[in-house]
Amino acid sequence: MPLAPMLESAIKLTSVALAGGIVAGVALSRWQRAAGWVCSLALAGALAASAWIGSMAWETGAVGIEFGHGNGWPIALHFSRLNMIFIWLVLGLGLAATIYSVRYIEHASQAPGTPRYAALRYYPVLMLFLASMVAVVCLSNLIAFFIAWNVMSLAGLALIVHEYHKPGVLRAGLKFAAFTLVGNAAIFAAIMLYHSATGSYQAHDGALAGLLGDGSPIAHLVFGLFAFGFLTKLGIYPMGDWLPDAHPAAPSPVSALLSGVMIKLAAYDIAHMMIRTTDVPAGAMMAWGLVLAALGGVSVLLGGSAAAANNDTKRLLAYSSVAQSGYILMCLGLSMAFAPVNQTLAALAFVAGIVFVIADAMHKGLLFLTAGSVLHATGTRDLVQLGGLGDGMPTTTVAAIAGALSVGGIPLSAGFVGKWLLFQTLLLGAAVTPMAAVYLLVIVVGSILSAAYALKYVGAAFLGAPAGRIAGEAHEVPGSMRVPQIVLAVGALAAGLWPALIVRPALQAWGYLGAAASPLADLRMGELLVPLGASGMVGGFVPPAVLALVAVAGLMALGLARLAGVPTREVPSWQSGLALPLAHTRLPASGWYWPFTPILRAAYREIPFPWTPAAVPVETDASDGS
Amino acid sequence: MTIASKLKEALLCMKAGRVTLPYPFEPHDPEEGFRGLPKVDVNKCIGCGGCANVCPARLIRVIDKDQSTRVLVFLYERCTFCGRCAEVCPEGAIEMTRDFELSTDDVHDDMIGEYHIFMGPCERCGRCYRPPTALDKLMKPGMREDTIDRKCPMLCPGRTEEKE
Amino acid sequence: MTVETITERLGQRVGEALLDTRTHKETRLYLTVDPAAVVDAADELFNRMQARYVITAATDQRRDHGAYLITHFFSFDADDVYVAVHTRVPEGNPRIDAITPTVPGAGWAEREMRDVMGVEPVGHPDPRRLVLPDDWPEDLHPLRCDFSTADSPAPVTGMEMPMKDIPEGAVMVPVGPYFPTQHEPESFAVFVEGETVVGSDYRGFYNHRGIEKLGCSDLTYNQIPFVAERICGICGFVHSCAYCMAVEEAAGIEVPRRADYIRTVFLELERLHSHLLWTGVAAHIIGFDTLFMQTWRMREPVMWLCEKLTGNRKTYGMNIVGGVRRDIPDDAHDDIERVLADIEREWTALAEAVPGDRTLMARLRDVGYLSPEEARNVCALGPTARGSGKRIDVRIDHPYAAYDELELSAPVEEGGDTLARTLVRLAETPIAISIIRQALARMPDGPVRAEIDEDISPGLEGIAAVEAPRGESFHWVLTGENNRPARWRVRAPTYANLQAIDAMIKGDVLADVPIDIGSIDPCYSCTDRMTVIDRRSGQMRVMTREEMLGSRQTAEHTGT
Amino acid sequence: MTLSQYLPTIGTAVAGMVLALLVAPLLEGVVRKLRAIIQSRQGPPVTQPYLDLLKLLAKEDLRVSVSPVATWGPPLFLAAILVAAGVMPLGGIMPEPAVADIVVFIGLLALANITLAGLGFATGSAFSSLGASREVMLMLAAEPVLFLSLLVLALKGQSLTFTGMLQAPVGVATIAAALTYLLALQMYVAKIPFDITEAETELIGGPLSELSGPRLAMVYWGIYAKQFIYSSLFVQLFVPWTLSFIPWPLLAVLANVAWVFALNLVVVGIVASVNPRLRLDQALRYGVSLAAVAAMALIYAAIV
Amino acid sequence: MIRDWLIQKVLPRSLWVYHTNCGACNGCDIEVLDVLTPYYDAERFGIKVVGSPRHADALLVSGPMTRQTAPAVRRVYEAVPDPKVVFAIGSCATGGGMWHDTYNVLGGADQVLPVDFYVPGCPPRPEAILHGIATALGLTPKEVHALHAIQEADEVEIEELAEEQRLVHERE
Repeated sequence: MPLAPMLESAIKLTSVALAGGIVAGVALSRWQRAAGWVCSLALAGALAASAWIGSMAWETGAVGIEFGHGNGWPIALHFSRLNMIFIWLVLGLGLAATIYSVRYIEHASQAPGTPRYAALRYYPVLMLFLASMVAVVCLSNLIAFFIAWNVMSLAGLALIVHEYHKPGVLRAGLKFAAFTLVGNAAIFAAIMLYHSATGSYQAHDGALAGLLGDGSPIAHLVFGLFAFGFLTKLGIYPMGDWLPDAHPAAPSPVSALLSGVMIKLAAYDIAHMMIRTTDVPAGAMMAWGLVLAALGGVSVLLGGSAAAANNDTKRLLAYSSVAQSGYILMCLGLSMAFAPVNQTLAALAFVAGIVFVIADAMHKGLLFLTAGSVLHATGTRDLVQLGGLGDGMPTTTVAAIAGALSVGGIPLSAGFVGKWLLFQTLLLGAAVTPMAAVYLLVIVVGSILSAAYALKYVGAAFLGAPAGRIAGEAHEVPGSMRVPQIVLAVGALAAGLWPALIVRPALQAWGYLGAAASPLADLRMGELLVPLGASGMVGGFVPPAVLALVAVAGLMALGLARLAGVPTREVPSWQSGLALPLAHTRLPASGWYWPFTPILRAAYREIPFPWTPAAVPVETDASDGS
Repeated sequence: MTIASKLKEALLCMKAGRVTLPYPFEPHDPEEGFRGLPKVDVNKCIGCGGCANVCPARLIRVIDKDQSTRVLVFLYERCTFCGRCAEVCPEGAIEMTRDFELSTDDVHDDMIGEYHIFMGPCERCGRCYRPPTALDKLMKPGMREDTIDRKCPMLCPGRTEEKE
Repeated sequence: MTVETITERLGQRVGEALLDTRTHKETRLYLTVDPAAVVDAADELFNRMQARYVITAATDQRRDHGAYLITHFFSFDADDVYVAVHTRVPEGNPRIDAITPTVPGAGWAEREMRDVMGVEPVGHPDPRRLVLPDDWPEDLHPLRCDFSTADSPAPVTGMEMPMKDIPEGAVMVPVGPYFPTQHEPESFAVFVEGETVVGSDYRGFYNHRGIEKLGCSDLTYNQIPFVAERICGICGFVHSCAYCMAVEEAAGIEVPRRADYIRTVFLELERLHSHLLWTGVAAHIIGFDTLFMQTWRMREPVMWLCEKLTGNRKTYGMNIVGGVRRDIPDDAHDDIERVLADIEREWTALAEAVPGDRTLMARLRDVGYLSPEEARNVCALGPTARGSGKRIDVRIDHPYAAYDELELSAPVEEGGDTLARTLVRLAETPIAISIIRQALARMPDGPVRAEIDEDISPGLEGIAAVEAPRGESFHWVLTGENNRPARWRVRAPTYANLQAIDAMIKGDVLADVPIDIGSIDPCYSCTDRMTVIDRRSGQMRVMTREEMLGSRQTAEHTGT
Repeated sequence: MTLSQYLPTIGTAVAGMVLALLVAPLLEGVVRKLRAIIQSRQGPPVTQPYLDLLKLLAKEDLRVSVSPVATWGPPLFLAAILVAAGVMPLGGIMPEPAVADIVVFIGLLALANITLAGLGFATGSAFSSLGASREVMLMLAAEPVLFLSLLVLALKGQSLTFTGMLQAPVGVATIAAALTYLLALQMYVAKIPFDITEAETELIGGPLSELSGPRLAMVYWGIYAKQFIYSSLFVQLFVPWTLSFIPWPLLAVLANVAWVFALNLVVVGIVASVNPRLRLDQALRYGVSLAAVAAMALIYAAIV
Repeated sequence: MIRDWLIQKVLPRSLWVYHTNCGACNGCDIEVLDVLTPYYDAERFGIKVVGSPRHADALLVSGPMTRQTAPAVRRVYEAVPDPKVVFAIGSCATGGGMWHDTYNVLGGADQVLPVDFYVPGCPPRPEAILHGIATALGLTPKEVHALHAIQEADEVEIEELAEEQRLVHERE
């Protein structure tokens, strides 16, 4: 069977599934649970169909197709290894979030004060949101892209203000709308300028980088405007300041999608339009790349600081998204900067960026879902009031620990793989530009900050003693909410133990963008080896071997511990001889990380938003916990 | 300069050398005059009970078992080793020994002193007293004629209270 | 200010309410005022005449006078005058106006009065239980005469001391009753935000052993010195000495001069070992174990010396009413001088090294600040007061024993922080050595103990104060019948100094709390009691734990 | 690469782990003896830490929390530290290919710290949680110094693997890095004046305050092993020439261990004996200033 | 088996103590601390004072048991992992001292805790404390025993006190 018809059928299948999802969402809006399951089914179908597309894209590197030649409005779609990764992320995380939504939205819409019709529009909009994201990735015409981009933004807005009856939600929505408007305006202007400069609405891979080649001021302007628009979406400080407000406002599965995939689409656009390996002037590319990387670095530090100082589960995670976006941008910026001078290095940076994208989609999606489960079980996002959920919610706790390990960049997790690659890049990059040393400094601090906030999220919410009645009575969420968490947790850990799972696709995606030799040795043992550098090897990491060593050491430790076979006894915690209620001696999350807290808190300055002054309050909806 | 001053401190500290005593492998006895466990020489004791009256810890029990036997029970478990008993004892029967290694696994059985003293009953107050001479002893358990018109004998416990 | 001027000014202020005036040796003034005028009198003395508040004592005189005798003591340090303001509260209505709103330092004393005597301080800002254990029934007051020492009422529940509420966002760190830096049980509840102290509460008196009760009914005059010295295991000599001096003053007993000198020697030896001990403990608190080991190594010969001279390492068993029990033989002078010389040599090296030690200074400087005003309000004593610039020292202000014939000075630091209190102690140690040398050199011959032939008649009063290593130890004895005191009141210096803790630790961080507390050299067994007085009493909400838990739950329900 | 190629590395790693496990308590014992000497006393026998650990293995295990973090934390803590010991060179020996480079090495040590902090939070008393919070704060102060000083070597050697770093030429930057490492060593091993997390007189032991028996033994063992690792790393990376001329590997390992003991006696032991514990903010200030020096060294290394 | 061996052979050489004051005057506490200092150096026997009862093998209890401390002391005891040993240090802890009968004192430490070993003294010399620990660990023999003396009384018959009678002697 020739490629084109096969591709066409596959695309049609995917589109039908997605459209079916939207229709089903509307048609079944009265029967929410059914709507949720049907939409999940549709998404599963779309995922399967997209796998078929993917297999074709993967073979050739990239495939394109154009529909509707006849009607004068041709729709050109292209599927490359790179954008397939994003499509799968959108559909995969979308499926997880939709399954999660079934019980979550049902429960949330039962909360007092919820408008009756609030739930009705959830699934259609959600499906529209996912479909538009797929469209954003695969539309190659800039106008079509822009329309899909705006549909995505609007659907996102609708989802953010889904619970608009709650205080602060509308303001968050407004802030998102305002920032998006500015960002999208920039993108629109950029598209128009791009058209005037090139006479085309087609944005092929590396188009913008290519534009820089002529060195005209207009090219820099286009580049800058695009960058501004994408960074706004990516959540990079300061233009991405909508993010910390919008995430707490949105329902948790939506937060998972916003953070997990929507903001990543900006990364896709940066990766796909701005990175080019051939025929580009080194100076302009390197300058732009380093600027973007620097902006990423700022976000890494500020986002990490703000997250470590925050006491609202979802806000903390939102700030963490700012930081993770920073890492992604730093990688992509470095890739851009190195592309003209050292393609191997650019490849390494690019792979790191894509690994970050995948890892963050998994662990951030996962963490937002766990935050949703906590909200579901306790009705609060306030870390000061939470604590000790581990006893009542074991699955969610384990999933949250897995997510936290990954977001904290602890070895043998997906998040660590990205950081490890970034370290390799920067170390080699220092030979290209001393700026790399500064970035090294940034990510050293950023890594510790990420470990700090990850620990804070898990520690304050799940470990220790319950702070109060609400936390003490928490119970596990229903199975349909647990399964997505488990799947994502397994994914985050598996990718850390066998990095080839995520590194190989990223490498292959690069393989079609650039042509240089792979910066990594073969990944047969699941190992990561960077066989460059003066001494033959820049870095080496064999996660399975390290895991084996941890297992051996752990067995040694346990063997010692079990040597004497001592009995255990459960006792109350030691309170200097007093018998105090546990809540009295529980260190509230607000007291963590003294004396850094004030500095950390002051680091991230919110962009003043003129409408209502109040930020989204920490939700203490204690109506009930069931 | 901080490092230098710290090193100087370390040297200053080491100047004294090791001072650890070899106790308990070699004895390290207290000086003369140390007040350890008080022991009663029953043969000197006249059973006046003055010690019981001055003891701040109130650990000396005077029990008249019968009209001729006075038992002094020292509950050493709560002794504060102040030496007041030895100080007021008119006969010097109580000696503050230098015993301080008093640790035991059973304080109630080991840290007790029980001293049996033979007395004569005072005709006046009916309580025991210690006849001052051997001759007097022979007259037990009767009365002392020569005391009928006088105050209670000097050594009768009723008298000792304001003596200290 | 002489006793005459004090009497005159008080007379002007309270007029007819000044019922009776007695003086003793021009240094003791005993006044009796009407209960209604007691706050005015306290205000006149403390706020106008700038006297220092000492303590309040409550005595059960229902049998003789049908009333409770409440006595507030004040001191004019510059003029060597102690003033006792007696008030008789009728037994039918055991209530008296609290002086705490006027004299903040009286907070604990009046709470204690309520606990042990059942006299209600009306208008007290913080009338919580202070001394008695949590399981003690509300209506039983152990110092009343109809309560027998050995009575131990059945435990009742629900009497736990209500705790201050924990500030929002703070955590309660229970520093005690069992905490590594506290060698005695007592419970500070330190509220910290992050690690910054935002408040504290106090529950002490775990060590309450009923000593004053023993001394008020059970024991004879000469049994009490042995009880008194066990008020405190570090400054025991101070207490037995002060008690004996109070009885001697009440009964008019002339103590042989040699005994005075011997007492002085031991008081200073005690200060010497106590300051060495403190330096070690403070070093241990901030993790400087080598300094701890070295100072205690320097201290050990003093203990051996004391054991040789007194028969007990703690100088226990030396004092008795009328003098001391053992003489210091002339051949012991060499031993003493050898020990002193060793300590002086090593101490000089240490005292020189301390200010140059930057890490040590970093831990001591600018923490535990106690302002001079605060120090006066809580009536801080000893090195704690002298570290805040208050030059008070009983040895100089109210000379006793042989101090009137010896040369000494009281070092003062203005800093008010932990460092200042440390420097005061560092400077006092060589002075103590010098005093011992002077006393040994000038010691007269003669007996060491006065013969007491007559019984001590009841109804006499005696006040004695001794400068303990931690500050003024104050004893007041009211003689009684049967060779026993009717009332014996002890106020150890830590009783006053502890009330400064809340102010000292606020704003510091948790890591500084142990050394802040340590810097007053607290002796809880001396104090036998404790709680931090709250100067913001107006705003303070006192809740029981149950109430507190309840209110937290309500707060959660209403979503605040 | 195939499995068989990694076998020598894994074999040496296991040997290194066992060595760290066995030698670390002796190191602690020797330091205790030194402290005793400075304190004018006899002190415990050098084998005392072994006795302490063995004794703890026989003590009852009191559980405050049934959380998996509390249960699995101590073995994970010890395991992470031991693996770090396994993947670093010993006696100048580092078989290729390495299974972990310094990023993983530091990640493993961070895992240990995070585990200890998580353990503190899991038990939930005020003391252990405050200790846990301090642990993370100290990490924030100490880890950059460690990371940056190692990165200087990595930059000079153009490699993040230990083998590559050993080839870094000596220069101003590497000497500065060595100095900062040495000055920060006390922070890494969390000895006085930086034993802020486990401060007994402030937090009754911080995260350790609720542990007993075997789980306490594992944590102590890990702490002792950490002391060995950090000292050994200094010897390996900053003064490798003191080992490289020794022809016999076993002798080189012995020399390495001897170096570690010397370093602990001369630096760690003495500093710990003559200093009081710093307050958290003071320690952080110290760490940050060292980190600034290390950062300057790194940038200097990148530019020159 | 291994555990028994460890407890019998290793524990005595690594005794970690937690010091608990139940209302003492400080005298004993200072002497307990003194035992750690250079002249006596208890650490040479592996004795270490720990800050958390969870780490302790032995409790050193000093002072009379006051009503307020009793519940707290019980909690300390509960917080110590087995096997554990309790030492009563000083006359107050062994028998209640001079406050044995006051209203706020319950008596000696054995009124609240199962005391294994007593070290009388007021305060016990550091040597006495060391001796007590050494005796408990089986290093030195116990040196005290009940004193029971009867006056040599010529011709008077002596009635031996029955054992139980002796114990009843007014030890309220």
